[in-house]
Amino acid sequence: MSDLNNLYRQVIMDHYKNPRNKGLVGDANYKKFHVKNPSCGDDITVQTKVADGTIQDVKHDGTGCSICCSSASVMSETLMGKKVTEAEDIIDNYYNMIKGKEYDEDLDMGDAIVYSGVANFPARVKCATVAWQAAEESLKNE
Amino acid sequence: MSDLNNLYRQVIMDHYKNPRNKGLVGDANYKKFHVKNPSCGDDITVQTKVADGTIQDVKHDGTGCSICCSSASVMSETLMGKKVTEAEDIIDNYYNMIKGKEYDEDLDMGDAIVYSGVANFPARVKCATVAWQAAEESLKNE
Amino acid sequence: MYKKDFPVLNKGITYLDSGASSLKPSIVMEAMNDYYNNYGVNVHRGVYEISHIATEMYEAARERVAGFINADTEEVVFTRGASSSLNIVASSYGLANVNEGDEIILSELEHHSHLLPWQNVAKVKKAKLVYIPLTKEGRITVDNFKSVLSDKTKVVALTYVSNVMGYVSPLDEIINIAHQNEIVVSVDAAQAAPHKKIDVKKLDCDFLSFSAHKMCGPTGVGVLYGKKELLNSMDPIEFGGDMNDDVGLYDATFKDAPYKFETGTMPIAEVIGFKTAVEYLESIGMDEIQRHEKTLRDYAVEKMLKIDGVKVYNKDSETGILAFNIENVHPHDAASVFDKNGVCLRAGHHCAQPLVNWLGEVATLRASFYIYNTKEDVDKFIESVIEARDFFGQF
Amino acid sequence: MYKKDFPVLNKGITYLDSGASSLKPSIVMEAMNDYYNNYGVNVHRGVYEISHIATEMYEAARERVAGFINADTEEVVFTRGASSSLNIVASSYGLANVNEGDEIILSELEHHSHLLPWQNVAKVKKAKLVYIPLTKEGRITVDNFKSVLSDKTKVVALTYVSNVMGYVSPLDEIINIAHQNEIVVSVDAAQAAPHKKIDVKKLDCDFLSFSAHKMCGPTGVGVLYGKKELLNSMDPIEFGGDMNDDVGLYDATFKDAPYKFETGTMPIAEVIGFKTAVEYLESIGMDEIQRHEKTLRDYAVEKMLKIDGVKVYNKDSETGILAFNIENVHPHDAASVFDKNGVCLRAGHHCAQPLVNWLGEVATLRASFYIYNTKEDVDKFIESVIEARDFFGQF
Ligand SMILES: Cc1ncc(COP(=O)(O)O)c(C=O)c1O
Ligand SMILES: Cc1ncc(COP(=O)(O)O)c(C=O)c1O
Repeated sequence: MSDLNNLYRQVIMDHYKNPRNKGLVGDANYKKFHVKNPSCGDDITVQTKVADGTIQDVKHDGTGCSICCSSASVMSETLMGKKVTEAEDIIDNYYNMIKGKEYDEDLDMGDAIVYSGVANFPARVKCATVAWQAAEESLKNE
Repeated sequence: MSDLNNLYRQVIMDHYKNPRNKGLVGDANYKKFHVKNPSCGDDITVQTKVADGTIQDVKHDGTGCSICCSSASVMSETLMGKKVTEAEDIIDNYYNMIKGKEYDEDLDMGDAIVYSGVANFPARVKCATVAWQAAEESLKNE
Repeated sequence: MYKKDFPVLNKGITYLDSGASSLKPSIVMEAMNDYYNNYGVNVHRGVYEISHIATEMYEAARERVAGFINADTEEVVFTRGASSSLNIVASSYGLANVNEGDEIILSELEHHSHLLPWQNVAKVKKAKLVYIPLTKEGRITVDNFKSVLSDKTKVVALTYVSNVMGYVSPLDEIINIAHQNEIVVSVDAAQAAPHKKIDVKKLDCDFLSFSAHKMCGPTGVGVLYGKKELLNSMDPIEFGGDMNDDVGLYDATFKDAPYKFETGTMPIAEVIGFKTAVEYLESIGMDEIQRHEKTLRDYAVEKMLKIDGVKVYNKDSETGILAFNIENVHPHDAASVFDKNGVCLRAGHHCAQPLVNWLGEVATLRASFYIYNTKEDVDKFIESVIEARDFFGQF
Repeated sequence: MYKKDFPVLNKGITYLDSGASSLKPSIVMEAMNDYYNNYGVNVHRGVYEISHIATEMYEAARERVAGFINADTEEVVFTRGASSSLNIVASSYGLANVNEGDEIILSELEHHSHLLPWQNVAKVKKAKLVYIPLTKEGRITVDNFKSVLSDKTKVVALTYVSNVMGYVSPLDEIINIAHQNEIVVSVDAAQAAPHKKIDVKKLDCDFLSFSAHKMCGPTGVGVLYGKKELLNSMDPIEFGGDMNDDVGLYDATFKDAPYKFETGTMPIAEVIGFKTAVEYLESIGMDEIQRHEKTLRDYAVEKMLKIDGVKVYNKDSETGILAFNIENVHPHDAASVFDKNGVCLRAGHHCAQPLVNWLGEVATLRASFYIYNTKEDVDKFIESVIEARDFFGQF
């Protein structure tokens, strides 16, 4: 069971059951992006508000498995307050970690680090990146 | 060269260069059938006139390789004057011979017997049967 | 017993995703290698020996596959797969014969590949899609079919076996009634052909579509069966080499079926491998295959019903498909427990979103059994079900 | 030098019919066997390890094949073969964008698979087919293209390399002119992709179609390249599993290209084998392949021109295709002499009836050279030419 325990850390299940920053807002200062994985029903929308090159707020909503939904919550916490350029580095680093590539272990990724176990379940990489892709797109051209 | 000499007998080439019963007639007593092999351009039309269950006349026209055109000429001579039922037997026997199956060597097939070498060139079976198929169809329901 | 014929199973996995694609026995790969290694050339056009052999093998496959469903040889069109076959029916027959205001009867059990082509016909021709109400269990019944039949019905498009529920549709009677009303019936047999004997003459369907890859055959090839008069009355939807008689600059004439639907170089190796697959299945016997699957399924259902926290959607299904979920566990999460244990099954909407919606879910788990599965596979599967329930129960 | 890679050549035949289909090197069969034996399951949908591997391999093949023609990955649609690709262009782009009175420019060099789809568009949309006059030699020229260009021209559909004459069309300039006039260009690269380097970005074509089986790859798979904006602007022509986003009872949304054109289970093993074929060709080098073919062809032409009673139709062609006839001998008769000697070549109209008519013949002989052919093959071929001439000369 060690692999499974590695994938489903307590903190992941906690974010799944008690998501932070969940729920979209009707504010034109937010940019919004929607990503879905139709074959499994993962469906996440992310909103970001940026001012002076810094992420002021991140919101998310959607449905999906625990990896997908929790990672939206974790992502929102991780990126909140970061500079956009920092966020981009974190996103790249996160993708590398998830895909089992080399990544910078010293970069502060907050709770996102707990998703490192996904690398052993390649079929779940998509689940763990849907929300991050939405964030990445939402931050584009900021 | 023995195989080739077996395929291209003198009599075949003679029927090719000097076809018998060639040219269609505009007579409503004839039935007509057209068969073609589009991939190589073989294109044969056969006309048959039957009275009292006996083939009174066979005409043919068309274009194609020597095996195809000569076999139309040979077919016309072979079937001429035969009862339709006899003709059907000959046609079946001819197909068997061409395809290298067992056939009745005692059945009188006239010059058609010279096509036995086709069995060694399976890719030419179609050429050797186009005219006979047209005859078979033309004789149907007689 | 048949496990040893399937090289993938040497890896020690428990393969329960045959509904998506079956594994292939070695002899199928051998038949294709034989083609590529010994006479791997084009068909229908060459005037040399190995091209002739390839042509004969290709046409012998057509004869064999026709025999498998008791069709006439010229009623078997080879296609890229069931999805292509189903699209030909809708695009060629459907677009030409369905008119404004006409009705097309289908069911929420349809696979997207049978649903979307008719959605397109309905849109283009302003026709109406009419769904047979399903029973509580999710079944099509003859009575419910009759309840939506009208004098506007032009086409009935139904699956023979549902790929989510495994139910066998009562097609004999439905087709009979349809024909009394001069309605044409397209049957999606993608999940039927691998698992039960089909006799198109007895069934009397107008069209029937299936894929080789779900029945021990290669990827890249499928069949469209159509009644001869129907196929010959239809326009081709792909135009090109080999399907024509005479080609001029502005006009061309086409061959008769099946050739007019087979354009360009066909999947030759695949058709040849398909023949071997059909021979393999027939050597076991379709009735034996069906019996074997049913035995495994019944064994699995019996065990599943005893497990708390598990929901089985199709406990009375007559074929080897088990649709279920673990309560409070997203199917994708559960799937990783199965994956970790080498149990391969499917989580998702199975290309049948309307049905999964009908079930009130976003996704389900599906285990599907085939000839190479055993009771030990079921036991491993059941263990993983319990492990998944317990693992996620702890949070 | 490469002969040993191709098992069919162990049979001692002289294979000169690569224009119809190339032989396949063992590594291509090995790649497909590896799929079937080790991870032979469906793609895109499974949540278990080997399904994920299959998906990665399938998508890696797309990337590799895209690289082969310098396309972006999402511009490569896998199809059943070139004929299917060419039909998608005509049926999806053509039927939607060509209107009554519009003109479609093509040439008498087109293969039926590029001609007939546009004949259909012209008929359905009451558009006009306009043929580029060929030079005495049978070539397309830029000037002759300009002579038929008009403000009604909507589409140009041309072959890159003629499958009968082997001529390379001057596409760079034609495409440039077409684009200045906002005309879309569909290129049939079935005979180009196996034999020369193609760079779609440099060529700037809008669509480009080719088949794996002519370039050392398996049967059953081909490519439609299309510019991203064009593909995304087009409607799918097959509907079903995997090409959609959301499916409701009466409506559905589709994925972006390439996926919206890939419906149902694709030819997975074949796509994977195709990747290996492309790698094989690139390991030799496309320029080297072209050089090798040209050397053999020049050697053959030199010898042919010295033989009395032989007619060569394309003595100055720049690729490895030799079109010829033996005077007073029907090509089918000649072919049996070649067959007897184990020399495999083609006799017929090569799915290009308009061109064979243009040549004033009912059929021609065609020898086509590829990377595995040698000078000895040419010598054997020449011997058979002489033997055929002499044999039939005796009657
Ligand atoms: C020039 C050309 N275009 C198109 C095709 C059709 O390719 P396929 O038969 O693989 O669909 C061919 C091959 O026959 C060809 O030579
Ligand atoms: C019921 C049903 N119909 C159609 C299809 C489509 O078959 P394919 O993907 O082989 O085209 C499938 C398989 O996914 C199926 O299960």
